[in-house]
Amino acid sequence: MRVNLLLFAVYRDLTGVDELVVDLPEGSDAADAIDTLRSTDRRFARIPARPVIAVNREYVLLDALLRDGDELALIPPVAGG
Amino acid sequence: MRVNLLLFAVYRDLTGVDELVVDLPEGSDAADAIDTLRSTDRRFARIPARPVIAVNREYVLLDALLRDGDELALIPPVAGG
Amino acid sequence: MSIHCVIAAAPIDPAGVLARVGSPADGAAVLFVGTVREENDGRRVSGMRYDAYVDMAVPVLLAIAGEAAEHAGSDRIAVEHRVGELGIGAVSIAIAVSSPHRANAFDAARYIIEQVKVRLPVWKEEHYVTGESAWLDGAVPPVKAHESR
Amino acid sequence: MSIHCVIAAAPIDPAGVLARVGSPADGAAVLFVGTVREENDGRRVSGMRYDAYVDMAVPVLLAIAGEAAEHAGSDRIAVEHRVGELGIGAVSIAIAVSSPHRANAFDAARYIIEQVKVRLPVWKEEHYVTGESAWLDGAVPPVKAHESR
Repeated sequence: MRVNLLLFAVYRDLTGVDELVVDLPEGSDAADAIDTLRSTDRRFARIPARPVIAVNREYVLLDALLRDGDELALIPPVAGG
Repeated sequence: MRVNLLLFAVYRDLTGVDELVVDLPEGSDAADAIDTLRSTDRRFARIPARPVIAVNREYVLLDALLRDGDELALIPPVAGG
Repeated sequence: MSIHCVIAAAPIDPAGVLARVGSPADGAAVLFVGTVREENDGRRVSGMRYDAYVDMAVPVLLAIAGEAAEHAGSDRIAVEHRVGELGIGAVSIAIAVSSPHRANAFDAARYIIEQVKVRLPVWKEEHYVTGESAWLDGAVPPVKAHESR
Repeated sequence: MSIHCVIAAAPIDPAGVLARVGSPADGAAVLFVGTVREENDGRRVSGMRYDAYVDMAVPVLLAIAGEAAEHAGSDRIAVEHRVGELGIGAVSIAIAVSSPHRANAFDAARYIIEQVKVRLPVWKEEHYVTGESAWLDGAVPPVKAHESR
């Protein structure tokens, strides 16, 4: 399955990437997606191993199961207001 | 000495008077002025014996000594805002 | 910038009150707006008359704003309080405070309205749709002994 | 009336946000305005870039406003949060709440800004007069286990 991965702010600056598609085996959870991402490239290893994430625009824990077409966003510490 | 007495809101409605001059002996305090006022007329007896007062636009206690020309205001419970 | 306090016979413009505060040093501004409600204590209200001891209300408002400024560490404070006849929805008071930090701006605005309720020599006569009117029960202003002369 | 939440690329007009709330049932409105400060942590700031995950920020803002409405017993709530490049003094957020009673309006406005600080997927890159820039340290949004799928 394919998951759409979004990177913001400091994660985008660290990697130089704001969006990419990751191929994952069926049954993967968000933690698997991040492990896969971090192992693909030295740049992506700069992302924390356990970042806050959102799947389809909702904050979820890293054990959230992913489905084909999901949007997985890596959320650096936020600073609204 | 003469003191200028001001009445507001419900005190004005109770007495039909918003301002009057009271003649007092030297050395009178605010309590004396109110006693004098309340004894002059049945209408003024409707004012509480110990109202909140201000002398020259500052809240003071009833034992505040008065001087000729002072402005003594009787302040009903307030409702600003 | 400095503290601005007015007892206003004409309608208050809340945006104008807000515009009186703010500074490049400030990260937060809080504006409080009080308006006349159509209902009070279960009775339908048609309007309100605000009576004031204006000559005293101005210095009391300045004193309250000065205390708020000391708490908040900011003198960017503007307060306008209306007097006269007000219809439903009319603005009776607008309080604006700006400050480097939001907690101070919130606390100062809140302090001012709470103190105004109990210290400002202002009285409300509520008009009801029945045609009756009544002075609202008020608060007894605290008088400190050391303020005696 | 209903809850209004916007992530705005264009400048925010605080008076316009305030004008979205209010009702004849309400006696109080609170407007909070956040602005870019000229100084932060002792460094001179020249401006700020607000980055956002806009598609998620809108529903998060609606959720926060909905929680505030429940606390306050009023759905007269408007929130606009700016994104993009902001100069000193520019408005980054405006929050307006009106309610029958002032305590509710204050509490709801305060609730919204505090939650926005820790939950809204927005990031600030501060620009300094030295020409440098840095992402501001942020807060880790709380994630509830039951929100997991």
